[in-house]
Amino acid sequence: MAKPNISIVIIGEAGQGINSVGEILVKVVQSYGLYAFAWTELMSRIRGGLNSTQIIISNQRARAPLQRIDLLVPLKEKGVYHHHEQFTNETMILSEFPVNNYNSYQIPYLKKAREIGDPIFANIIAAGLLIGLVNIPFEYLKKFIVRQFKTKGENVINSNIIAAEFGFNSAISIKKMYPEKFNGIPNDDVSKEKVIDGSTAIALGAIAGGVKFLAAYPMTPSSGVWTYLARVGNELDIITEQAEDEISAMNMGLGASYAGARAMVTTSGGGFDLMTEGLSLAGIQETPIVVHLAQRPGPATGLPTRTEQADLELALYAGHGEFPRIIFAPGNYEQGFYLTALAFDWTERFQTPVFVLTDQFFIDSLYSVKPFDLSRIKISNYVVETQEDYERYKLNETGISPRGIPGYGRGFVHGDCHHHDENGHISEDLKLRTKMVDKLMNKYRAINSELIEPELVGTPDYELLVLCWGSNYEIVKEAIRLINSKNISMLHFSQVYPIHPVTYQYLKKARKLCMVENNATGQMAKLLKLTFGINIENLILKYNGLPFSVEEVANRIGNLI
Amino acid sequence: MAKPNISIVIIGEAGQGINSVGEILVKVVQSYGLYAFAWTELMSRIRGGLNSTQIIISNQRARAPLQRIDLLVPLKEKGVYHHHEQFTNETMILSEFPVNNYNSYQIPYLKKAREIGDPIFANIIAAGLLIGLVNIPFEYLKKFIVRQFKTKGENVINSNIIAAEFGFNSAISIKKMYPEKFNGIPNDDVSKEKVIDGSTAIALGAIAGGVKFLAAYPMTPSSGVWTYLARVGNELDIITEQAEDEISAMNMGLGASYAGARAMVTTSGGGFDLMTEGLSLAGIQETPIVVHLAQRPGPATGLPTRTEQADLELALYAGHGEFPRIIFAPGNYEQGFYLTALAFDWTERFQTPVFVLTDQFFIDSLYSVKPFDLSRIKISNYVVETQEDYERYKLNETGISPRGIPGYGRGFVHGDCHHHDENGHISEDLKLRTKMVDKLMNKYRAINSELIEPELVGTPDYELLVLCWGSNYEIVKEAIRLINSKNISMLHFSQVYPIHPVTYQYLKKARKLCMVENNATGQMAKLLKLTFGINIENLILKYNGLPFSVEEVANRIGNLI
Amino acid sequence: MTQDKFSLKNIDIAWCPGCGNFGILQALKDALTELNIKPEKLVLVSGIGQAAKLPHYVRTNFFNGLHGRYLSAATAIKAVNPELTVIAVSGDGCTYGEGGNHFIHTIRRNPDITNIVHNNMVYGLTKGQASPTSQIGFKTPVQIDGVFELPFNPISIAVALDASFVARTFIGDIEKTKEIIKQAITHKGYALVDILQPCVSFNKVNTYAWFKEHTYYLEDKYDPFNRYEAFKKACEEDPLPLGIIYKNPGRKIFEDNLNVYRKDKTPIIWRDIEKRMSFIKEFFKEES
Amino acid sequence: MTQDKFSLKNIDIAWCPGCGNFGILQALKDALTELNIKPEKLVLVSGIGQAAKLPHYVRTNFFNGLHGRYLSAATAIKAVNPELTVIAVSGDGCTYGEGGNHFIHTIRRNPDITNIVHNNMVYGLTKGQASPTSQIGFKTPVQIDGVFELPFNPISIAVALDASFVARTFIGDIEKTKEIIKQAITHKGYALVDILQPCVSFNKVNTYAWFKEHTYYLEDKYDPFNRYEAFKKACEEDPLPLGIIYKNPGRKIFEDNLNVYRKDKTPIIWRDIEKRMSFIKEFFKEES
Ligand SMILES: Cc1ncc(C[n+]2csc(CCOP(=O)(O)OP(=O)(O)O)c2C)c(N)n1
Ligand SMILES: Cc1ncc(C[n+]2csc(CCOP(=O)(O)OP(=O)(O)O)c2C)c(N)n1
Ligand code: SF4
Ligand code: SF4
Ligand SMILES: [Mg+2]
Ligand SMILES: [Mg+2]
Repeated sequence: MAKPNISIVIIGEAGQGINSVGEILVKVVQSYGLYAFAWTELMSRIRGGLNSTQIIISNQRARAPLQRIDLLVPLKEKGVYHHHEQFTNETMILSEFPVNNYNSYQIPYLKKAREIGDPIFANIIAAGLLIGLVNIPFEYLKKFIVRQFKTKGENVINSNIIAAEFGFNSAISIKKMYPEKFNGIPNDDVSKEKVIDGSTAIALGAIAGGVKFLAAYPMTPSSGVWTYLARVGNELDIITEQAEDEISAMNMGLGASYAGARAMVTTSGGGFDLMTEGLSLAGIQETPIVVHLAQRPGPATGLPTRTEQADLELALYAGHGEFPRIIFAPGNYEQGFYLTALAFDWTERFQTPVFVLTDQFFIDSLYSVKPFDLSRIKISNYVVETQEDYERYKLNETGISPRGIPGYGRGFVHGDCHHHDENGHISEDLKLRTKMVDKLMNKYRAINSELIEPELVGTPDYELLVLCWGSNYEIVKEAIRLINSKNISMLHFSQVYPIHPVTYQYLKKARKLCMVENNATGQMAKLLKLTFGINIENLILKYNGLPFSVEEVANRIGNLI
Repeated sequence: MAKPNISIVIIGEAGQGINSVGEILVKVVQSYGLYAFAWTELMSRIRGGLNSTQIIISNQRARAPLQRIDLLVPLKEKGVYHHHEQFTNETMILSEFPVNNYNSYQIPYLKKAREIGDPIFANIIAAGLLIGLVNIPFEYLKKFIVRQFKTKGENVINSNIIAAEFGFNSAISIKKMYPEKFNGIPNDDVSKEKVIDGSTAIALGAIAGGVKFLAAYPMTPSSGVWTYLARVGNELDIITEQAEDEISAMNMGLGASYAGARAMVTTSGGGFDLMTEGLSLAGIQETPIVVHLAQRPGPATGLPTRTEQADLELALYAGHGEFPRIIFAPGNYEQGFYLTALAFDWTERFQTPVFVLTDQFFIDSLYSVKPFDLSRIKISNYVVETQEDYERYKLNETGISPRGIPGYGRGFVHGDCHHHDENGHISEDLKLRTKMVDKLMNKYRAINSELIEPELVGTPDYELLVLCWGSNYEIVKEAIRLINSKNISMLHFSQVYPIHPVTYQYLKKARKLCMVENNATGQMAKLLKLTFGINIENLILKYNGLPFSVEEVANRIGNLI
Repeated sequence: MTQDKFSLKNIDIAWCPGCGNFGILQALKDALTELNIKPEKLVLVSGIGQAAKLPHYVRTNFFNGLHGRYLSAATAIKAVNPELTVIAVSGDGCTYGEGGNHFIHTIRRNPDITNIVHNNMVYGLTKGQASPTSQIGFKTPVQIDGVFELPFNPISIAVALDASFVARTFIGDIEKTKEIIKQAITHKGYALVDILQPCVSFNKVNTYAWFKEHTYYLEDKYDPFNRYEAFKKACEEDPLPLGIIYKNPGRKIFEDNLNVYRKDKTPIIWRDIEKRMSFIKEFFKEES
Repeated sequence: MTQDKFSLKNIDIAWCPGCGNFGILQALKDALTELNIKPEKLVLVSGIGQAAKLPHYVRTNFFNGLHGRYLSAATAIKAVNPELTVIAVSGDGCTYGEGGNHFIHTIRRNPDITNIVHNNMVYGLTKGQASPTSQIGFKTPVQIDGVFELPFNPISIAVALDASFVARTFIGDIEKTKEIIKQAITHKGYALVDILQPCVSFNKVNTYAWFKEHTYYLEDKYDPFNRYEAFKKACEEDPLPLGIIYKNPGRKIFEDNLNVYRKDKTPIIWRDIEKRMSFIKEFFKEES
């Protein structure tokens, strides 16, 4: 029986270009008209070790890791059995190294690569081989190579093409002995899409949202957003600055924002810890700021290149004192784009910090999206020209005072970190203190009228409701599809704080609730309990640094029914 | 009718020594054999402004602010009406300045002080006056003055005595027109007690708990603990070091602890934000550390010299990633002492951070305590001599591996911030990752077998249960006593995390629940909801920077019945 | 001279009577007035401490941020709107203690801001602990045996960092301080003015008299452009030289280095973002 | 020579083949062996980065802490147990970027520790962003037009801070590096050894060949005790001088300044706390 998709894993050392094979494949496959998805798991090192990329090629939209491996390409001997727990009877290992007890076929990637001139060509050979195995015409790969290496000159292009051809031709002989299980049917709509990674989705969202200033300190997996904005900053009037540390990054962001530039910071857990005092400043000073917090496994340095969803509570409670905040956790790149753009709008509108919470899995995956719908992006101006009697913290019903910026108007703009009077001057008026705290808290009234509903996928007549948030969207959705039960639906939160009250109805209706999270303590389940008083007894947790696979979620959900 | 106590308020500028009047009175009154209590509210400035101290003198133990003012001593004209909302028909203002519409008596503090040689003597005059008004023999004050100024020489002592006498003599004439309402009956037991402030309680707890190293950066109201330890450090083998910032303070603390010194840091909200990455390091490195977090109103600089209880959630969730922690919040100085000592024991025993959560009200109050019972202090050694095959993170059932220190034994001690193997080396073994996370989380099993029960004050047959935590202990207790209803009891948490499971029984039994907290969002109520699924509908909150008064709590509880 | 433009009415200044901070406030307002700076186009940026309250006493815009972090905010404010005059002002503890890393790296960036440091060699607001500039032997409630850490010499470090303008003044001389502040403001690039300021409440050692006795003005012939001579001067500890100790006119400023200002001097806050939509559309037209 | 004492068996070193870090590891282990240091009495303290992984490759105790914060931990380890040899080691980003404030203030404290900085002028582990020591014009994925911030010169700053031992070496010469590390370890007080280290993966400018060409050894007659001469040397940028650039033998170390060690040299970790109970009892006997 033909499978709906094919799962390929390439494994090798850091420095062998494992994830560039993933990128080539996904882009070539997409240009041909099939859906493709890649995600990567890396060690925290520049050379050596063992990294792998999984590529899924499918006739349907594919955006989630699979447990099953159909084809394995080990570019390093120690990689041959590394994934053995994921092998099936049908797994085929396309290896240069001896393979015992599994279906295998011999391909001399490295030998041939060295012949062509550099062991690095092994990855192009692998790409050619795989393109051939999924029956994509060679010209798609060739076109990609020509485009990719056009700045590197003829020689480089030619060597790559030779390598690719070698791989492609090897596919022909393999196909004879390896019955095809996946039959790709190209689709024009797919080839019109665009392959992006998570950093690009967030960066484009920031661009659309009007970012003018980003300050950051390098930290995996958060730096990609910055790299993207640095590259296009000159063209798009965006200042990106490498700060000496995260504290400076945050305080630069707030300075820029105070002065009228839409500003963001991008960081990960440990760096964010250092920003939390600044977050508290943003709260009381009511200075807008977008925080992109890309999660990775902690505590401390933890597993720096892996994935986890364990900083939700950190985002929720970070910074001393009490002030409002908003947390988005996009489930896919479309949500990543629209929510990041919205984050810029909301932080200006509500004058309080807004988070975009992603993770390494979200950031480093690759798949194609339709062109984003720019008509959905609203750019409003929330800055007023000040009059002489301008007061930055004017009290009113909404808690949101008109925001001026220095040098625009005849008034003065006093951004202050103390308890202050309406004008922004230090105050020790304790009656006013209560009013000023209420002012901050009152913002929730306005925020609560705008919340984003969680998304129900599946029948409204569910018995088991599977909850998830952030980057688990596509995985859980696919798992539910796989289980294909008419009693099971998924509810996904892309705004994790504050939570839309309609959630209560969804939760109440379920006979059974279960939460899927990439952490050890069920942080979102706790937040739901706190918000709605509803206990979610079934937690499907994973915290070994890898994302869930579809089968894994499906099985663990299956155990509940 | 004689009142059970008398409430005195002294108000003046920063620099006038307002709180030293409080200190003198409390100490002299206690030496005479009456209970006394003082608390202070200060502006964040060194000179000028308006500060006040309330002193309560009583035949019963007094440790809580009162709304009512019986005697007001304004040492600054603008202070006369500052507390007018707290005046009763019987309030007497003992003022140098004209007073309209209230009972008053003229005392030329400043004029006389200047005559004696320095306006600063005004506060000794006030002390003499008040000592006289509560019928304490002058010799008690004199003795105090002689002791206090013995290093300053005869002249200073004499001038102070002259000032004190002038005040004391003024009392005689006042007493004729001001009918005595408080009749103090001295008690020998009281005079054997010792007046201390909150910093001293915590510092003595740290001393008893074996602190060897403290690093800090100055921050109100947390620095008093450090000042105390700095003063006695030479004698008691304690290193105290001023770090360049709180980040350094925390990382010094961890270095010292790793090397075998019991270590603590002391800070407040904004400084603690900067320590949170280090907290996360302590979590994964399993290095013991005691964090004294003295709360003050935020966000950011907020109201730096006032009080609040808004950093409970910060302590609960600070630091990225997931790791265990313990939070104590002492309700009085006895608890402060024993719990701080215990914090040192538990952080060594469970190898995870332990917090002592106080606040400005707790730190800056003054009252007497009985000598602490040192037989309750347990000093255990949790450090092992290492063997050659020593592994710092040896896996076992409890999650707690024997802890070695460098230079003690033949093994090597590897303190690491990554996901690591049992030996402390960086690891990317993802199966081990799950085990290592479980190891950390398993510590809660041991911790949970030791939790401190919340304290029930009042009848076990309550209908309304009034909950509180930390420094509200004495206030709520006194309010409950004042209401004197047989249906109302108080439940106080001195360990706020993890919460003892017996709490559930207490909560379930109540017909009505109410929580008293010094913050705007009911953080402890949220934590109880999260832990036990029980909603506490009645929140008595205050967040203007001042502690509750007894009457205020009593009235607001009264509104619930 | 009139300072109405920068003076606020009915303010309650939280400083102690006699404090050197008053002189700094005076010198700064005078300098601003004489330079004809528009209050609307000025931003004072400060941290936390007694010194850091200064912006609250001036009629202008301000960003009063966190203890130690004000230079980062100031750099960014200037970067997104170079038309503003940005003056960053705080205490020695805030700048050289908590903020030490930003001090270093701000000098490396060289934004066109003026940095006024009220150097009272003590932590005033927190009641008298040692600051990085406290002298050896200085006793405090927590340095009970006196300071032993080598004092931080902001001048020598700034010279070592090749800062573009480095000056020290003593607020006993408001007039000279004002003159140097004026030069610092007109200087293009990061300008440090470390002002010796007696704290009458917590520093009983480094008083007006002490500073008077332990300082001297650089001779007129002193050449502030020679880095090595400047370093020597900077290292002098007793007496402390006053004046402009070092100037490096060769350094390009941060804002001018930013690519967004290479062709177009319009502050980025005023630029519209219309081209972004076509950028995104184009992006989707390109092949993956 | 044998390094068995400090070598670990069967380890997988995470560095790139050809990286200068290997040489530093070698030089350090050789130095330790030649100095006859006991592995049990040694603690290596590091932060985060490629350089900071070094302690994992040495047979001894280590404290691997946070990015930028290792000097604080090292200072405290030495303070509570001065019998340990403490060597703090990390990268240029960790030490001069994130850790800049601790670098400054550790020099002010002058603990008796050795600070080895792998200076590859780049952020290796995070894949090639500029570090504070990156040269002007250095292009990276985020400094797309090249670095323009003035590079941080650790040597001149350390001299300005009057550090007690300041050296620079180039790991192209392992033997000389080892000799200088030995002197740094035996030196009493904070000793900085900034080691120029090619990063073969992310710094294609400052290669072995580049460093060879752009460095030279100080002449034998060079006098490292003269602070002004040292400052001049420190400021030389091309070629970069190698060797011990500055030594200040006059500085007392942190541990000796700590009152707890004035009379009694026993590390405080070994002192019992019995007298504390009588201290508390006495406290309660004194009148309030
Ligand atoms: C993160 C943080 N740590 C500590 C403090 C407490 N604090 C406020 S002002 C100050 C020191 C001020 O000293 P300095 O900067 O020299 O200013 P001065 O008061 O002497 O003018 C400190 C430590 C704080 N506000 N924030
Ligand atoms: C607080 C924090 N911010 C950022 C990081 C990410 N990070 C890890 S290593 C590194 C830079 C390392 O550069 P360097 O210290 O020069 O060491 P190298 O890798 O070049 O040897 C950074 C930024 C981190 N671990 N922690
Ligand atoms: S405490 Fe010192 S610095 Fe602060 S205002 Fe008073 S005298 Fe000035
Ligand atoms: S990335 Fe650079 S510094 Fe790191 S190991 Fe590789 S070559 Fe060495
Ligand atoms: Mg100061
Ligand atoms: Mg480096």
